Amino acid sequence: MSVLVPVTFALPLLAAPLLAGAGFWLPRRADDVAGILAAAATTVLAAIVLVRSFAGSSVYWFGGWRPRGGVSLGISFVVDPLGAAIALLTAALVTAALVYSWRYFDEVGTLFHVLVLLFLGGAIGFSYSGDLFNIFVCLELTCVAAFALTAFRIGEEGPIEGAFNFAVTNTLGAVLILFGIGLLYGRTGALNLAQIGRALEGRSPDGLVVVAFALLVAGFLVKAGAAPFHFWLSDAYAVAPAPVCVLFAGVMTEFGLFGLARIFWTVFALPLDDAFGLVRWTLVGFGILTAIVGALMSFLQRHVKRMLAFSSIAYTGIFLIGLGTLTPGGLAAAGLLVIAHGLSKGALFLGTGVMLERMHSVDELALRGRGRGFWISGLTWFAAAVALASPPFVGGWQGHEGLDHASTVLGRHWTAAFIAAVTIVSTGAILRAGARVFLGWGDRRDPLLSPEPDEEPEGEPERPALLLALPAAALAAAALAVGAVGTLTPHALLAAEQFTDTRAYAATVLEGRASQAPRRESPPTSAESVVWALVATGGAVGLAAFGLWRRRLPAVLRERVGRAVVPALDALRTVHSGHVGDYVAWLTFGTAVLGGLLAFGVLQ
Amino acid sequence: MIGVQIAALALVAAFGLAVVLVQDLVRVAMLYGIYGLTLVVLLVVFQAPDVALSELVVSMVAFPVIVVTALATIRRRERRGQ
Amino acid sequence: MTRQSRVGLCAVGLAGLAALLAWGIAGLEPFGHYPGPYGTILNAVEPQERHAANVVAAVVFDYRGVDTLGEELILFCAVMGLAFLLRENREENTRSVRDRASSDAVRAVGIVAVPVVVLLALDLIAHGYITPGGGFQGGVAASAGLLLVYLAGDWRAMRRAGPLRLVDVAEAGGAAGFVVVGFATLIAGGAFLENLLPLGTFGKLTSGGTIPVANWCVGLEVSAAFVLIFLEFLEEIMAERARDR
Amino acid sequence: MSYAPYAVAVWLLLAGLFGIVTSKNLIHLALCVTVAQSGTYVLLLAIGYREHGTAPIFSDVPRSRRAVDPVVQALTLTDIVVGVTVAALLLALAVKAHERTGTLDPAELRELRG
Repeated sequence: MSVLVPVTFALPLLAAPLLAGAGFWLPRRADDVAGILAAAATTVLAAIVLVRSFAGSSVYWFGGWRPRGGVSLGISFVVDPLGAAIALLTAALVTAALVYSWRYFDEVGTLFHVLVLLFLGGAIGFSYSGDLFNIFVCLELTCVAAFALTAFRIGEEGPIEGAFNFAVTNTLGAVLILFGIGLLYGRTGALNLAQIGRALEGRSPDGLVVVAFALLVAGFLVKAGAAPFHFWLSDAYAVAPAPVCVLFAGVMTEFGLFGLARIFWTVFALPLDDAFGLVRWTLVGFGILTAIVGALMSFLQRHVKRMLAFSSIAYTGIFLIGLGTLTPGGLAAAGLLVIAHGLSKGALFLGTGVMLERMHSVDELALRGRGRGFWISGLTWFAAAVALASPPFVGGWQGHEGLDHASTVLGRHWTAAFIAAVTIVSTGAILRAGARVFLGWGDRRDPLLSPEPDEEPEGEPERPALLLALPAAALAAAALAVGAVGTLTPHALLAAEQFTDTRAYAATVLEGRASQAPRRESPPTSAESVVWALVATGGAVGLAAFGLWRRRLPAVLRERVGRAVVPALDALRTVHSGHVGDYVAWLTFGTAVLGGLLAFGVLQ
Repeated sequence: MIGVQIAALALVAAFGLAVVLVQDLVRVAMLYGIYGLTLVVLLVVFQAPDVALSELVVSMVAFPVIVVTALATIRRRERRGQ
Repeated sequence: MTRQSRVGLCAVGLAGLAALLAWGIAGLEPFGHYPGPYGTILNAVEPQERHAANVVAAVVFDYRGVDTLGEELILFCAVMGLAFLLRENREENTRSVRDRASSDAVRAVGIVAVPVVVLLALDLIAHGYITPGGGFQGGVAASAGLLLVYLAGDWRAMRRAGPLRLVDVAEAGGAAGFVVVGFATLIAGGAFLENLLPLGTFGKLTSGGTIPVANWCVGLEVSAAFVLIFLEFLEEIMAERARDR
Repeated sequence: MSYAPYAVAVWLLLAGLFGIVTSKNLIHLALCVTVAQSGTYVLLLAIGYREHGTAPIFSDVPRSRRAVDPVVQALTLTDIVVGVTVAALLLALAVKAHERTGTLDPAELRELRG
């Protein structure tokens, strides 16, 4: 069993340089085939690792350096179901992206395949790793691959700027993480997560621990795209090629949250035991801010990819609320939502690829009615949007339901109402765009939406229609179906229990004592959850209709509401300035606020 | 802590600030080279010869080549633009 | 945001961050009092266990070899990324340029300097686990030497002859080589990147087991990677020169 | 005085951040990123330093010398490689942005507003 773990990690990392070295001599299409095969093989391995991980976490020591007397000398991979699931999701999405990009990147030979495989290898290492610095290295590997992938269409201004902003902010996020690592190393003399956790346990947290935690959280929130660290994300997603966006929206921002959860539950959960309430409200607070900013901004976009990017930010906020409950239930719910969201956003981003390739624009207003003939893509679009809206037993339903249960620690009613509102706004934007493009509904002009500079996408390769439509349809179908898979919730709960058991984790890593979390039954479906899910779905449809036919409302009403709302929305819009200096100023400010909140609570 | 370490730290802090404050590209490029060297000195007095060598080759070979070629490309382009 | 408000926001943030970080570093041991245990233990056990005189090299290539594997792949990834970004639409532009970069004097200096630099670099790589240095440091130095070859010679002609392809392959080979070492140890029945070779005599070039192998893979990868990075940037100037005409 | 090295590390981070925010030039901005990053080198090596310690390179097996921490040095080596690769990517992007728009000023590169 244990051999599978390093092989899953190293296989894409071996395939990438081999493909790069041999690419020149490979016959046409062989690079596509080889890339897909490597990704598919990794997916199979990751699936096996996931299935086995439910029997208990397994530890793999690289170089055979086992810990001595509780001191780790080498680097360990600690595979638990949650990490294994993230790795599997990444591998599956990478495979889908490679299939979709068949012949897409012909002009750059094997480079795209190589970069995506490196992204995958880094992601797997990141999900499995049990070593703080190794987590940093693997995350950097995925990020460097992502910087380059973002800027693929280098002939245009947008991608260069998007990639530059992305690279600067994320590198600074990495610097914050590294400062946190340095502080922890200075205190504990350890890099192994379990060992650091042990060393910090039992002492009340002082400035060093709090600041290290704040820096690590800030760094991971930059990677996750939480407000006010989120500016890079909408820039990068708006300009990256569609198959790359699938990876970004599906897993990359989730890495940030996963890293946050990982370090919290392995290192900080015990020392910050008394400050749980404060950490919880800080994380939830950032989650709420992120969800509001993301949802509103997504509704204001006419650039469809940018709209989806902001919608992803809104979901980052929801995930952060789930994770921020600091309960296994909340973590499980966030995980379930990540799966449904990743699949449906993947389908939607591939849909924008169809728009760009077949309709030569991603401007919602310019595309009005131009998608009428593309009925598979249209159906896919609406299916994915419904999966996001999550009516009962569809799409992200189990995640929403789980979040309802978990949010009792926050005050259940407002959380459910808030999440429904965010779903309504962000899904409403997606439905509105779909109705305008694929059905030709709604007005031709809408002054509320952000003006788009005229950008003529360069000649995209014309590829077979089915090749474009089918991967998206498959992802959307999977997204719809996950809501109905009944065994998903208990498995997620089990995974979350295992993930959050700090002491068992340390014992497994440092003493090799295997442990298994007790199986938990999923709580029964409550009528309230069903009602909120129906409200969210119905509301999204209603809001989409409002967005389409807003101008048919009575003029008095429009002016009244407009006068109150539009200035606020414009202010929010101007904050997203595209200026990298602004982004870094926000990053600095956000880190200080985050640290201040945590420090304030611990001092109390 | 010994005097040479304090001196190296002061140099690093000063040249780091200089790189950040000066906006003229040619001057920044030169200051950045000096900053790299002060870091090398600091790494040596921190008993990290491996790291110092790394920083040395990076700041004496890699960065100059990249920064100078980038500046040359831009300058050539600007000259044509005028 | 206006410039003033941006700087203002940043100033508030920086002040907060400064206070925060000051509070954080106040919890560290005073300078010079490293508490351990990680490094202390490694310093104590490494010479017996791995026979490499340079403990840092043993940490880099063995104890924390996976980090270095990731690091090499980050470098590899950056080179692939640069090629991905910069190679597009460039070939046609630069093909017409004939190289006039080097005068005879430059060429003469280059011819003398190249072997010196390359030999120094190889020495730096070779002794990396005995004295300071190693694959990365030596690799960058070697790339400087190879760059001189390109600059001193007619590098456009050399490109046509195909060395760039060779450098590509060397880079990929170096990156793959490190991973192959890992797979080889797995196949031989050890843990990934576990040392299965004889350790040799302390302080000799034959010491260290797998460390020299990984070290040379890194050296190859790094020197090729930096040559490629430099060339990508130089090509940009060439493209500008072509446009000047 | 014994906290000065840590303070310098913090100083470099803050100076780098300030430089990025105020920079009027993408190439300068990329160099400021590396300045912020070099703060981590100073921090890590300062943490691993031991008074009167020598470099962790030994000439013989049985030794009684006191050596500084080799681990932080290994971490810093990795960090330097990451730093130079990111800087190379940023500079390449800056050159491309200039080619495309004729400017290096981030205030004039505002394709991605709103």
